[in-house]
Amino acid sequence: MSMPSADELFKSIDYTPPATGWMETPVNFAPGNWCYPAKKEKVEYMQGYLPNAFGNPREWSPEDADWKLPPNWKEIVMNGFRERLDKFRSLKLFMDICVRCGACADKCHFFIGSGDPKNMPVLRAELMRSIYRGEFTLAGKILSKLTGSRVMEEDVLKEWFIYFYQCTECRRCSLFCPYGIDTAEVTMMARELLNLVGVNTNWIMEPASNCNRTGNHLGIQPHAFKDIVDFMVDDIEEITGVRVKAPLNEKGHEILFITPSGDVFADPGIYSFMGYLMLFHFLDLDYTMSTYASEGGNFGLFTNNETMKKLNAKMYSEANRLGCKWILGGECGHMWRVINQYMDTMNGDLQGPQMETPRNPITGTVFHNSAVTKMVHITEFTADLIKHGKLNLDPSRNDRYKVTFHDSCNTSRGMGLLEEPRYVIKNVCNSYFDMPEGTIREETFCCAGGSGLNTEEIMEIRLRGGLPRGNALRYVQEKNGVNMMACICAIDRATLPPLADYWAPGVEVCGVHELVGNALILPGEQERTMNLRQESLPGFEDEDDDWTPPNM
Amino acid sequence: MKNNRRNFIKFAGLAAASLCVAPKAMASGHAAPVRKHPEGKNGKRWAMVVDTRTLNTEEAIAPLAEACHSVHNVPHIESKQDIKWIWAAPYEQSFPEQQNPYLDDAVKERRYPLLCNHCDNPPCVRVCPTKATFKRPDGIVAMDYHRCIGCRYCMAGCPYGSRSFNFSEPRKHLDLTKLNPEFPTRMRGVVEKCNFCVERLSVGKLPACVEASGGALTFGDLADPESDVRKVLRENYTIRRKPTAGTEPSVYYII
Amino acid sequence: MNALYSLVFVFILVLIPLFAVGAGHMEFGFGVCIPYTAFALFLIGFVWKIIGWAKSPVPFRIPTTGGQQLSYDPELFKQNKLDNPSNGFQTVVRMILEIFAFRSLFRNTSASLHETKGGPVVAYASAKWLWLFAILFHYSFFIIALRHLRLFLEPIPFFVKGLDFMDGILQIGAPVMYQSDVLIVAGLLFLLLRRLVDAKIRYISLVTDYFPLFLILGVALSGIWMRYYAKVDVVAIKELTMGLVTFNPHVPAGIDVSFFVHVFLVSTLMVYFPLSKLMHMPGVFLSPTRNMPNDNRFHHHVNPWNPDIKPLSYEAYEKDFGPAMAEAGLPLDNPENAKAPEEA
Amino acid sequence: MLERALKGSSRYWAWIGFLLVIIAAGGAVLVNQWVVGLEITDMSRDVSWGFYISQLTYLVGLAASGVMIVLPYYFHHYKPNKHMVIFGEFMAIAACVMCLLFVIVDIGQPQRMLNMIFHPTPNSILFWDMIVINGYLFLNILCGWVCLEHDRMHLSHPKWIKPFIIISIVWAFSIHTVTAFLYQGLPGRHYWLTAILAARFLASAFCAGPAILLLVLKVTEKVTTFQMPKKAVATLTKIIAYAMVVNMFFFMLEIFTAFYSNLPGHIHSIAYLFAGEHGHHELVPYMWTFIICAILCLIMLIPPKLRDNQKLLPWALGLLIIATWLDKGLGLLIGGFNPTPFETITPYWPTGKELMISAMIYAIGALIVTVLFKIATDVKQELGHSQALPCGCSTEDTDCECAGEEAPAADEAAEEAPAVEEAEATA
Amino acid sequence: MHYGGKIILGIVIFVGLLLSPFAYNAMTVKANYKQPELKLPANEKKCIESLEFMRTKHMQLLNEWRDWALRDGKRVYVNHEGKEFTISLQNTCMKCHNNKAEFCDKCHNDAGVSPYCWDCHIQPEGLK
Repeated sequence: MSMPSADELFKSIDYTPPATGWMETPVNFAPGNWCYPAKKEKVEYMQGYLPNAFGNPREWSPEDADWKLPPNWKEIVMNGFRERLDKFRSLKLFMDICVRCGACADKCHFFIGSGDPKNMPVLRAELMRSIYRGEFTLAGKILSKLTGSRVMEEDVLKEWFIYFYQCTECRRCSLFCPYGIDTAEVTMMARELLNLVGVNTNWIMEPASNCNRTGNHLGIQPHAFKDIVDFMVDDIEEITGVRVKAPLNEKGHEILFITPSGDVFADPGIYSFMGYLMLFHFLDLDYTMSTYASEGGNFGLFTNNETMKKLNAKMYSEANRLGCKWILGGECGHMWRVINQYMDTMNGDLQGPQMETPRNPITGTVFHNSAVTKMVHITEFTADLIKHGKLNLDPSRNDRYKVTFHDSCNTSRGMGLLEEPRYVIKNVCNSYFDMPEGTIREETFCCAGGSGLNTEEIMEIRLRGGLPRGNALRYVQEKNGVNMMACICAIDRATLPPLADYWAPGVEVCGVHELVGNALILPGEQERTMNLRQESLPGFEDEDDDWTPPNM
Repeated sequence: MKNNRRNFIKFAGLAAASLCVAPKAMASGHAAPVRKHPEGKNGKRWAMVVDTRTLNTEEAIAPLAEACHSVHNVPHIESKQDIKWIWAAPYEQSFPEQQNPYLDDAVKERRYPLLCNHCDNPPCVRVCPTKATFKRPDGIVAMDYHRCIGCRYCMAGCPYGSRSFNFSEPRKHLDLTKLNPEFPTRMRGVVEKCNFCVERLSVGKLPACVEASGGALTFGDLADPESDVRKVLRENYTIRRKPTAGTEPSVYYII
Repeated sequence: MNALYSLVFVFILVLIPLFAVGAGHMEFGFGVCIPYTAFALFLIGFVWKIIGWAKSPVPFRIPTTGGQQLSYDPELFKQNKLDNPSNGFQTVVRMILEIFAFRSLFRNTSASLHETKGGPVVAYASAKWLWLFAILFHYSFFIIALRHLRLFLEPIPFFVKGLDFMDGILQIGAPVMYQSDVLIVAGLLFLLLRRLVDAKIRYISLVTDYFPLFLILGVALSGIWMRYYAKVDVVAIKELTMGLVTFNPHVPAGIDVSFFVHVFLVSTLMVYFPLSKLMHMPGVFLSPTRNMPNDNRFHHHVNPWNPDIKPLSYEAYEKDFGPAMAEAGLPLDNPENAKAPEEA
Repeated sequence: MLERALKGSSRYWAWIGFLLVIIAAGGAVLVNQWVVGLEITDMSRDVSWGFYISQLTYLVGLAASGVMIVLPYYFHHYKPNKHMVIFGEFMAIAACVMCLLFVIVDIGQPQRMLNMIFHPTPNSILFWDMIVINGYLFLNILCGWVCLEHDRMHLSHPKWIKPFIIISIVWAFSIHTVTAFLYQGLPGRHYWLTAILAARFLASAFCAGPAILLLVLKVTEKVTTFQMPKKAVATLTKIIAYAMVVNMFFFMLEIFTAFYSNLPGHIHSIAYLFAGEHGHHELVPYMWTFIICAILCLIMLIPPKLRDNQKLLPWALGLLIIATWLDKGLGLLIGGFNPTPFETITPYWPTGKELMISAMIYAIGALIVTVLFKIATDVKQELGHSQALPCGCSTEDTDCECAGEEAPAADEAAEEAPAVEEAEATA
Repeated sequence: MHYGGKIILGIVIFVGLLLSPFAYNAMTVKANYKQPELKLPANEKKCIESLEFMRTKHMQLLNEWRDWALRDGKRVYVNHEGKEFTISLQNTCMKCHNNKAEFCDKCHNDAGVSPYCWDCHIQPEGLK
């Protein structure tokens, strides 16, 4: 499968809908349109823990005509649908009140980049709503097609699989909907139903099952985790001359630090991780990390409520075991959506008595806004330190970067964390430029790889969905010379580099705390000649570099 | 899909068109069932001649104004926002362009009744943005108070100061017990002026001021060479106000 | 096609009373029975539907956050209280703006692609026409509904009189033209044309999207026809309507058939309302992404069906990885686990 | 884009609030006028138009501010005006709205205003004035909005807008001409009955309009990051200076014609205004103030040294605005009605309530200008067009030498400062 | 029911508002509402046009009368029976219907109509 060039892809987008109605238009099941199905053993593993949430572990392929569904699959899906209508007012309401005004239609990055009408949020939800009307409403049963209703069939289920795994649950449509209908909510319900009959993707199931067993999505086992952290401590020493501490699984510390495991796995995430370690060392923070709760992210959010709850519960139970008073959370998007919207509701009762409202031990600031979750976002923490002048920063060390900031959908539309990271960036960098209005903050565009879609096999879909973000990025690249896009999301750090390479080649991606780590002057550090990526700092370029420093 | 849409639009268009046509088709039965009053005075060019030799004092003109204002329910307001249809004015206000220092004292000290000139070429009609002021076929410059928006452009346009605006509620300034019940008042916010008693002419009566003048005012049709006005004009030297304005007034003054 | 079906339906709905009353003289049925029934069905259906929604719990607090959250340091990071409310009051203000000003729709943009000299551009044009005409339509509808109280109340309260006067202030024609009549038709036509002209919207439009538009258009046009063309006998109609609201139903003579068409269309609308997307009217009040504050980090929210699911225990984890952990120097709770697992 | 007007500093909201208070207060007086009638004004049988219509006359001139920027840019490809165009157009929008509002508050039966459309009367100049002002309003909204929106979207202006821009430039001349015709064609009003009136209107509009715009933009520079290009300011000032010279020249032509011909009708109004007649001297001090202000501002505007002095410029513009306002917004109207058709004098002076209602309309105009300029400056800031540099120059000043070459790099980088404007082909 | 209190309150308010006309009339209207009875002229049995026509179209006729009389100068109306009437609200209509309060106002009040005729025209019972 060869990827078209950016120009070709752009030219291929056509917003004219097909001549056939959407119910009659067949779905393309060619490879590239779907993520690989979950491996049998992964489903079996999860089924062992959550028997009611997963069904029918098997080997199958979306390409085949026969998906090997259980014989009573229709009954399972319909019962599950009914059960969820009774459990979620949101679902019931969103099924009933959409007027199909179309305000959401061109707000979805997948629609903007593909022109596929089923990627209009309204139509994506209609895929489910048509079944709702046909199976659960009187008018729909009687008048059938006239009310846009249909009954559940295998083709419908297959269509669900394609399009509900072509939604990143970014909620941009919800922002524009006059009734606040949240397609993310609909997608979550659809995915729960699909999971009931064993229709799921491996890119989500494997991390979820890994996380249950090893404590993190990537399946890094505790000793390996320690090794990786030690490597990074070595790297930091090489760069700064300072050996930072990196406590793991230690009891009796005030703070438990949890970040997505993506940050210990690959660059550019690891540089952010190094940034965290340096910051904590600088502060001599009384903290620990955990290998058991070594994952901030939560692929359960992309699976079902049960898995989400199960994976999330580790955070509090580990804080209790280690005796931590509160939890500091690293840079992650959906991790924070879960923390902000679900964590306390789901698992608040797991908090031990030692936990208390977070208080910054350095500045004394009490984080009242996290009084029940007991979790503080690292940018909140760092911003507080900067405001109180507790950090010794040299922003010029980031001078090789002209930085912009990508708001991840989850922290912006599922939380509202907009200014804290910007404040941090502006204090550790000299050149900061926002991307155009309408593509940032609450109107930010998704990286098109969220909600478990950041897998290689659907790269074209991801790049199409990445068009709005990529185009905005390209604009600041050309206008302001931006060459670094900061973000506070581990999935962003994984998905944005290929997106940037494609739509705005030359722009790199980093976490905010990588920039903090660069600027932070550690006590007793050697003269810094390179940044965390081990690239030369201005003034310390190699001889073969033809750039001459002005003052020499 | 496309074809259906075209059909749909056609259908909707037909439906809409039939809705629009229907009332007109129903209404177009017969011409307006109206005609002129059989006793009404018919003229082609109504005009008035004022004999200032006999009618030339405040006291003489006052009853004329009284007759006019009471029959038309014209209020009297003690301010520069007064409403006047007919009133007395000295020579220099009436004929400012036709003065000389050695004018006969008698002429100079006379008072002249002023009213709308019902010009042949009325600037007020020209400037009115809604056709609320219009010229009838019989030469009378009439007003439709229902249509007047009160822009007062006609007042700026009139070179004779013949028009008044209802700055306030006219009924506030009227003796409500002495209204003429046969004629309406005006509402606040519209312009008004002398109407040459068009409502009286239509039933065969002469204008109220003419009736009250005891012959000092002559009223008639300029188009009829045998009419009283033509006779008077033939026999006397008359002038009109501001001839340079090119308005061709229909009110003549015998000096 | 969907539009055509809907139009035909509405035409049939017009024809029914036209024949039933015009030829069949079923004045009582169409003037009394049907309106009563429809009103009752409307009330019951409306309440039943809401109760149906209300029965489902709200397990999680999931507001869409459209702005800066309440920060630990509100001075440094100013909260966007309207778009990211953190308490009940702010949420109520957000809801009021949403319901009365269609605030989310006000944000609307329209995306388009352009190939320029400088490369591809994805442009987001400001697109407020939908907002504008939606506002015009809904407010006109609201004013018209209130104005109709003159037929249902005696004596007529001052606010209805005042509304009537203001709505006809431009003094056009006799009886004076209501501005809301013109605006509602303009609003409806825009909403309709938009569905027909914009290919995307046409693609998603169902019969159930066109039908209410045509039906309300039919209601408006029949009302306009009654007032300005048929010039029906309002006082006789008031006797009928007052009969309805005083439970003394009777049909006076001399009421034009157009009135029955109007009433029948309104009755249809009332019956249709609870069964349809028109329930967005009460629905917007219940929307869980808008009617809750974003306060989950500092206020406990209860999920009534919160399942009893526990994490994989640390004990099991340590048992699983104990030897490797011990080797790596990670502390163990249970030193036993450091031993390599015996073949069980 | 409108939503940009809903976000602003507390200073912005304080200003909006202040305007709303004035609007509310004036609105209350307007309700009073609607209830009791225009008796609350000092207008009379003889002076049938007053402050309201005179403000309409003056503000039509403000609408010209647009064309004096748009014309050089589109007809002469004068590049420095590029980023000023939108402000001219937006100012014209506010001016047209104020003009229309002044008509609405002036008429006695506003609820019937649509009669102007239901009974169109092409022989009435007021009908045409309605058409040209509404048309100019529409053209400016269309051109301004479409161009700004396309700028914001980083797209070149669409081709179809070009004809509308050309039409709007030509149209601009019509609004002054037609408004002058409103007065010019009335028999017996000697002060207005002059063929040069339309030309005088154009001349005074082309100096007063841009002068007000320039002052407002100077304020805009103070409260935003927007900075006018120096060349554009210099050119606009030159236009203002020449137009004022022409304006005063035309005025002297009137004086000459009246007094040399010695026609009483033509002399009377001027004599009343500048010397007083029949014991009425109400306007004499104002008219001489006009003359003095006009002379002073010309002294400050004609010599290039003084004209280019940016410290002095606001004062010169202020004097010019006072002079033209006294001439066109006060003297022209009252002098036209006096002497009356009876050769008498009926003094007129606006009442407090008239001024309150007028203040309301000016506040509405200011509100529109504030909101539109807020949107425009916001977009300019986002795009980095015409932004203030630390040295005080604008990013459009291609010959800025104040800070040397490194100026646009380091210093302003921390701010959301723009990069050097790329050599964009004109749309 | 989650948030049941608020929802019930909302339903009660909504239904209450919809039903309020029933309550309002129960309080104000004594018995059953009937169309107002108009005081008809004692000495004249026939209006210029039929009862049905006058009931529903008098406003249109008056508007036409206004233009015919004022703008066209034709002040005699010929009705469908060929009978002639002088066009005048005050001098023809109100001569028979000599009490505005007992005739015009009755229906207009009930229908909530406030025509602006009387801003200028003088009602037969005179002004106060």
